[in-house]
Amino acid sequence: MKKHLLSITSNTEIARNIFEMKLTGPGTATMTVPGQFLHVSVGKHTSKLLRRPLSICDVDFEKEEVTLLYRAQGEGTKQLSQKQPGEIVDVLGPLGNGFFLETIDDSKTALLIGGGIGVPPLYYLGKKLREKGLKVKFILGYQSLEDSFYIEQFQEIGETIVTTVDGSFGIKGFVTDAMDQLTSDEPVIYSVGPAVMLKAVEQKAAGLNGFISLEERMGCGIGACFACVCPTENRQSGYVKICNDGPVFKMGEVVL
Amino acid sequence: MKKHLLSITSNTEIARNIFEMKLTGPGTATMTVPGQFLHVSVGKHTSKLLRRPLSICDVDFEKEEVTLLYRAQGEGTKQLSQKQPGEIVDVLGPLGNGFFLETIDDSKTALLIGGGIGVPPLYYLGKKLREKGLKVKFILGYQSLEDSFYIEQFQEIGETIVTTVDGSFGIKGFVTDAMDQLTSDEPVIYSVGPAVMLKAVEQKAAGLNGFISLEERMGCGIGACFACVCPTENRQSGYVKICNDGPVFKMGEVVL
Amino acid sequence: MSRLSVSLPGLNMKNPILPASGCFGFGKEYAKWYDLSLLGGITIKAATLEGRFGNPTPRVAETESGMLNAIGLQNPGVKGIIENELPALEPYNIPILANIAGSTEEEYIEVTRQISASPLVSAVELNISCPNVKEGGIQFGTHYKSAADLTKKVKNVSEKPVYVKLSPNVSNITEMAEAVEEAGADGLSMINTLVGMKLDWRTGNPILANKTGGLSGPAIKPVAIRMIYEVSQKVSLPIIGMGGVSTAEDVLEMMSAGASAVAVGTANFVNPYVCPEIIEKLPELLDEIGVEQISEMTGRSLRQWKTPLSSR
Amino acid sequence: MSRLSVSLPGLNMKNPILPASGCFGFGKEYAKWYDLSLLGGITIKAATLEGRFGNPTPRVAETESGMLNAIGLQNPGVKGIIENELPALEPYNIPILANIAGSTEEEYIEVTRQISASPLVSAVELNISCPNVKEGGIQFGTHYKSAADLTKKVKNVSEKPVYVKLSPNVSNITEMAEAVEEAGADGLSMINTLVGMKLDWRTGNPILANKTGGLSGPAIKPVAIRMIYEVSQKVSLPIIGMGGVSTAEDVLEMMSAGASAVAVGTANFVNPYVCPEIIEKLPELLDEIGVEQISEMTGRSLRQWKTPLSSR
Ligand SMILES: Cc1cc2nc3c(=O)[nH]c(=O)nc-3n(C[C@H](O)[C@H](O)[C@H](O)COP(=O)(O)OP(=O)(O)OC[C@H]3O[C@@H](n4cnc5c(N)ncnc54)[C@H](O)[C@@H]3O)c2cc1C
Ligand SMILES: Cc1cc2nc3c(=O)[nH]c(=O)nc-3n(C[C@H](O)[C@H](O)[C@H](O)COP(=O)(O)OP(=O)(O)OC[C@H]3O[C@@H](n4cnc5c(N)ncnc54)[C@H](O)[C@@H]3O)c2cc1C
Ligand SMILES: Cc1cc2nc3c(=O)[nH]c(=O)nc-3n(C[C@H](O)[C@H](O)[C@H](O)COP(=O)(O)O)c2cc1C
Ligand SMILES: Cc1cc2nc3c(=O)[nH]c(=O)nc-3n(C[C@H](O)[C@H](O)[C@H](O)COP(=O)(O)O)c2cc1C
Ligand code: FES
Ligand code: FES
Repeated sequence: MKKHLLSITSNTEIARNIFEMKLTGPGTATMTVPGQFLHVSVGKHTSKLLRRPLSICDVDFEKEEVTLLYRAQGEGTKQLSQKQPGEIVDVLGPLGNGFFLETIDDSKTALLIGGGIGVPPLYYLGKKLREKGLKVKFILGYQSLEDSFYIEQFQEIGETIVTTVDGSFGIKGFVTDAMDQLTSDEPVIYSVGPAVMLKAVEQKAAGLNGFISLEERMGCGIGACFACVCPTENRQSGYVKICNDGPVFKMGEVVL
Repeated sequence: MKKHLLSITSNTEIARNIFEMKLTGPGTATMTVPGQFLHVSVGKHTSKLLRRPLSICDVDFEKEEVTLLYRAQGEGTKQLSQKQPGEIVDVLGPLGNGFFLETIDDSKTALLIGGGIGVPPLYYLGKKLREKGLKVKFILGYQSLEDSFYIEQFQEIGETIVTTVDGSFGIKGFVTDAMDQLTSDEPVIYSVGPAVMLKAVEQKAAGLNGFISLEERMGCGIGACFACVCPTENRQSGYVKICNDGPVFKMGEVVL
Repeated sequence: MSRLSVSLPGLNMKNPILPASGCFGFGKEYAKWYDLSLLGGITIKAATLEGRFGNPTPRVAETESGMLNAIGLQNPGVKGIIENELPALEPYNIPILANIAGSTEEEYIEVTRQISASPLVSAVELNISCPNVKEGGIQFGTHYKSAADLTKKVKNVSEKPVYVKLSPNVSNITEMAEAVEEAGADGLSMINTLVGMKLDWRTGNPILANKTGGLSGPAIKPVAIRMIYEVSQKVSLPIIGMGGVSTAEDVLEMMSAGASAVAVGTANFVNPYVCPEIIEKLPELLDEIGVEQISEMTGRSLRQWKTPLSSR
Repeated sequence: MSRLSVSLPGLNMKNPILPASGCFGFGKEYAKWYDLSLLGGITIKAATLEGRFGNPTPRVAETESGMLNAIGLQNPGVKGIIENELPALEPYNIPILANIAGSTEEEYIEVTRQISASPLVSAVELNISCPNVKEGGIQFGTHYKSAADLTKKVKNVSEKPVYVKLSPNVSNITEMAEAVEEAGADGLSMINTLVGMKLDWRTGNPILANKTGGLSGPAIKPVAIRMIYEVSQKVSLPIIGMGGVSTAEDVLEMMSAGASAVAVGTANFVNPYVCPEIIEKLPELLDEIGVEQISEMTGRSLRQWKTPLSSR
């Protein structure tokens, strides 16, 4: 856990309000676990003090480059989207537990389900699972064609099914509408997206083995402020901290 | 009076903590009167909300370029000093009354006395007075050699005497220590600097015709907030607003 | 009725935006920047009975996302204002809210009597919350009995509706609001500045000659929103909201909290065009959330609130 | 005595910097980032008698140069803290200030009794100013009789010096400070957060599930400085200052206003290294102004203030 000052190599809009930011610096060498996140400072002089948690989407260790995909929505991410190559971004990380891949049976199919801006960490995860030898399938849900991104990149790793709410691309509907045909081969499920989606995925996938990644508004990002708790029945404390105990949890472990 | 979005053409340190910023844009065409100032925004997203008043130091109408010289001292000017060419700076102006040159007798010698970061407007003023045909002499006071700037530029316009507090350059002492030899030819005096210097200049120049330019912490910069008042005995209201009625006043007009 | 229009006692405004008292002088300076008739109204600078010079300088200091001021109610006195300042505003044909201050009850009453009689004044705003003068001002604003008494007396002489401007420097602003409602106020203005201070770390001296000053700007918006939200649940008076507003989004946030109109102060210094820019932007935002009349925004939070989920 | 050391009742600190309660957990998270023995001390998160889960999420919101929190005193309960959290801090050998909260007088008293008996606790900080719980907390902090009563009772059972943490959400903080001094407090901590709120302008809903929260960060520093300046003139208790401190310059400003030590809260979230970075910078700043001992800074503004001139 460290603070890194990384230099922007590119920061471009790849879909409506969706930006791909590539950052370089030696600190990237530690960013080996998919599902972990960086706690990104909006800038040194800005009135937006809090860092933004953004998932690691990919790391190129040779180039010492980490990729983040983010939606420029609120003020902080909008300010990030205006930064130019060469500017320095102050990040903490990698933070959180990430997806533990060690215990996963290599012969399984992994079904990676992402909604909206939950999609980015699945890219790095998919690559790592492939390296491990698993078959990887993606279900990616977007609002519309215009909001979709990284489809080709995902297709290079595995079969990729896209759903859009308005039907402008792929299957019309939600990610759960694309799950029926796939649950038969009992895959391991990895899902990242809004809480309501995760809940629906958990229901659909009842009985299956899987992991979800949660999000919550954060203060410290490192477990000290208790901003990002989530109730759980399994742990003695009665809660988990998403930043530190998560953001990844076993399906069914936390109360959504 | 307008808001202008000007583009930085250069922003370089020309002496210890002293920066020369050149800004370009059509708005510069209105910046014709020396002694006026621009009310400069530190930036769009910064927590430093208030604009900084900075004097017009020079204007190149062909290039549509205005020059500001400023000391990076507090947080706002430090942030300004980090800006890169191509970045946009939001300025209001030109504001204030400036030095009225119309009524000045061309046959006079003008003695321009500046202290520290009060020096910049004297450059533009000197040029305009020369254009009008006056002989121009400068007395410029700095802390030390390291803090001095623009000496060569001033020398191109007229005789330039430098004082430094530590004696590392020119006459050791204050600007008033260099005034003795010059007051004999009854020049018109223009003086810009800290209040304590202006007071000393007024005393030395008692009986002479002259103008001083004041500074004060400002809110609006346009006469609406009453932050920048200064008592005066000559006006009915009993006060002047430095941003709007000034920053230039006749010597003796305001209570320093 | 146009989409942005709001109607408060004495103030029929074509949009809910008016500059806050003390941040817009008497209007003439900003008239050089844009056409003031674009505004919903104007709050003019505090009037006292005699002219006042105010506090020594420095009178302003910068703080993170805010500023401190200790102007000290400088103004030419109520007569000067009526004779020399108000007439210049007539051509714009917008409601004028006259801010009133004083050191004693008598002074407040006399100023109200005179200024409320001006046909150019649409309503008065009783400033019992100025933190920058030794006498009067905030001392009325932090004790609810004095606030209520003063309100009653001012109401008695005022020919126009009376808005009481509340101080945030109190343990219980709702109590204060209820007291002045009970005393007959026609509306509330809230909030005035928080008392603050800044020292030069090098010398240890205060930046402001007056030592303390009033904190304004975006830094205080959360306090303003909370107070408006709380007060609007307990009183039925219309509220002119203010405190840190600098965008059209802030205006809708403040109206949602319970404000019927919104005053913009410090933001005028940051951007002299801020008021017309906000007014221009409002319809766009209303479209985005599918609201027809801006007046529907008032108190929306109270009417329909539920626990929000953080949503992607 | 080293140049940065300060000495307050129960707290012999090698420098005046300690993290503020609630912003540093129980220390172990930040121990992964740097050696905690660099700190002057640590204020741990509020302890209540039983463990509490706190408020629903979202618990934080961002504001201009500040943030709102409504954690709601989540903690494992005083026993859990004594058994599981405090021992981990022993190796750092720095003073621990234990923050104490409760819903009733009895709870405060019992928590104090238990935690002040721990040899690892150097002093207790009576949190009568938490704005985020329905019962206790701020209700003691806005009525000076209840504050004084509680202080007296807590003092009776405490084996360690008692600092009372004051709320800024009051009309008269000096009155409050005088009341708790009279009641036997050994020191003051100030300020806790200002009550604030933020709404989503699109929906009108509060961002925080708890609706209101406590405003902290640089936005509130001017309020903190003013209150410390005022209180330090009227009471002779040492003050642990806090509220928006994020740089070494801020520390010296706050000490000049009257603080004897300075706690850093929100800034830890912005930069986890902020405390050691401040500590490292302090001697440099003292050199710049020619001050030998940092303890000389305390109350400097009061001792030597004169009207400052704006100076180039
Ligand atoms: C572990 C984790 C990983 C994430 N990975 C990504 C990613 O790869 N790409 C991406 O675009 N987004 C991701 N998010 C969501 C992202 O953090 C928010 O969209 C972002 O913080 C919003 O900032 P803003 O400036 O746009 O919004 P603002 O409204 O200006 O934010 C105000 C405050 O609220 C917080 N906030 C607002 N919305 C959210 C949210 N949905 N989740 C958490 N905090 C929020 C902000 O961090 C900030 O503190 C992730 C969130 C978490 C918790
Ligand atoms: C009419 C006029 C013309 C000026 N021209 C120049 C110039 O050409 N070059 C130059 O370097 N400086 C000039 N100054 C002074 C310059 O405005 C201040 O040095 C600058 O505002 C300080 O900002 P900061 O960010 O460094 O300091 P900070 O301490 O961060 O400033 C905090 C606040 O105080 C104000 N402030 C601080 N010091 C001064 C001061 N001395 N005068 C006025 N406001 C102050 C700032 O504007 C800001 O609002 C001029 C001042 C005036 C009034
Ligand atoms: C420079 C200045 C002068 C002010 N003068 C007055 C005044 O004369 N009367 C008054 O009621 N409020 C006065 N105020 C308070 C504002 O009207 C407003 O209530 C406060 O600034 C909060 O709004 P803002 O954050 O938008 O500035 C003044 C504020 C500032 C910044
Ligand atoms: C997330 C968070 C949690 C807090 N929890 C507590 C607490 O448990 N007890 C307490 O006395 N103060 C608590 N505070 C208040 C801080 O200790 C401090 O008084 C306040 O935040 C002002 O300092 P700052 O601006 O440096 O953050 C909390 C503040 C924050 C931001
Ligand atoms: S964000 Fe602070 S504990 Fe998770
Ligand atoms: S700065 Fe506002 S009146 Fe001069």
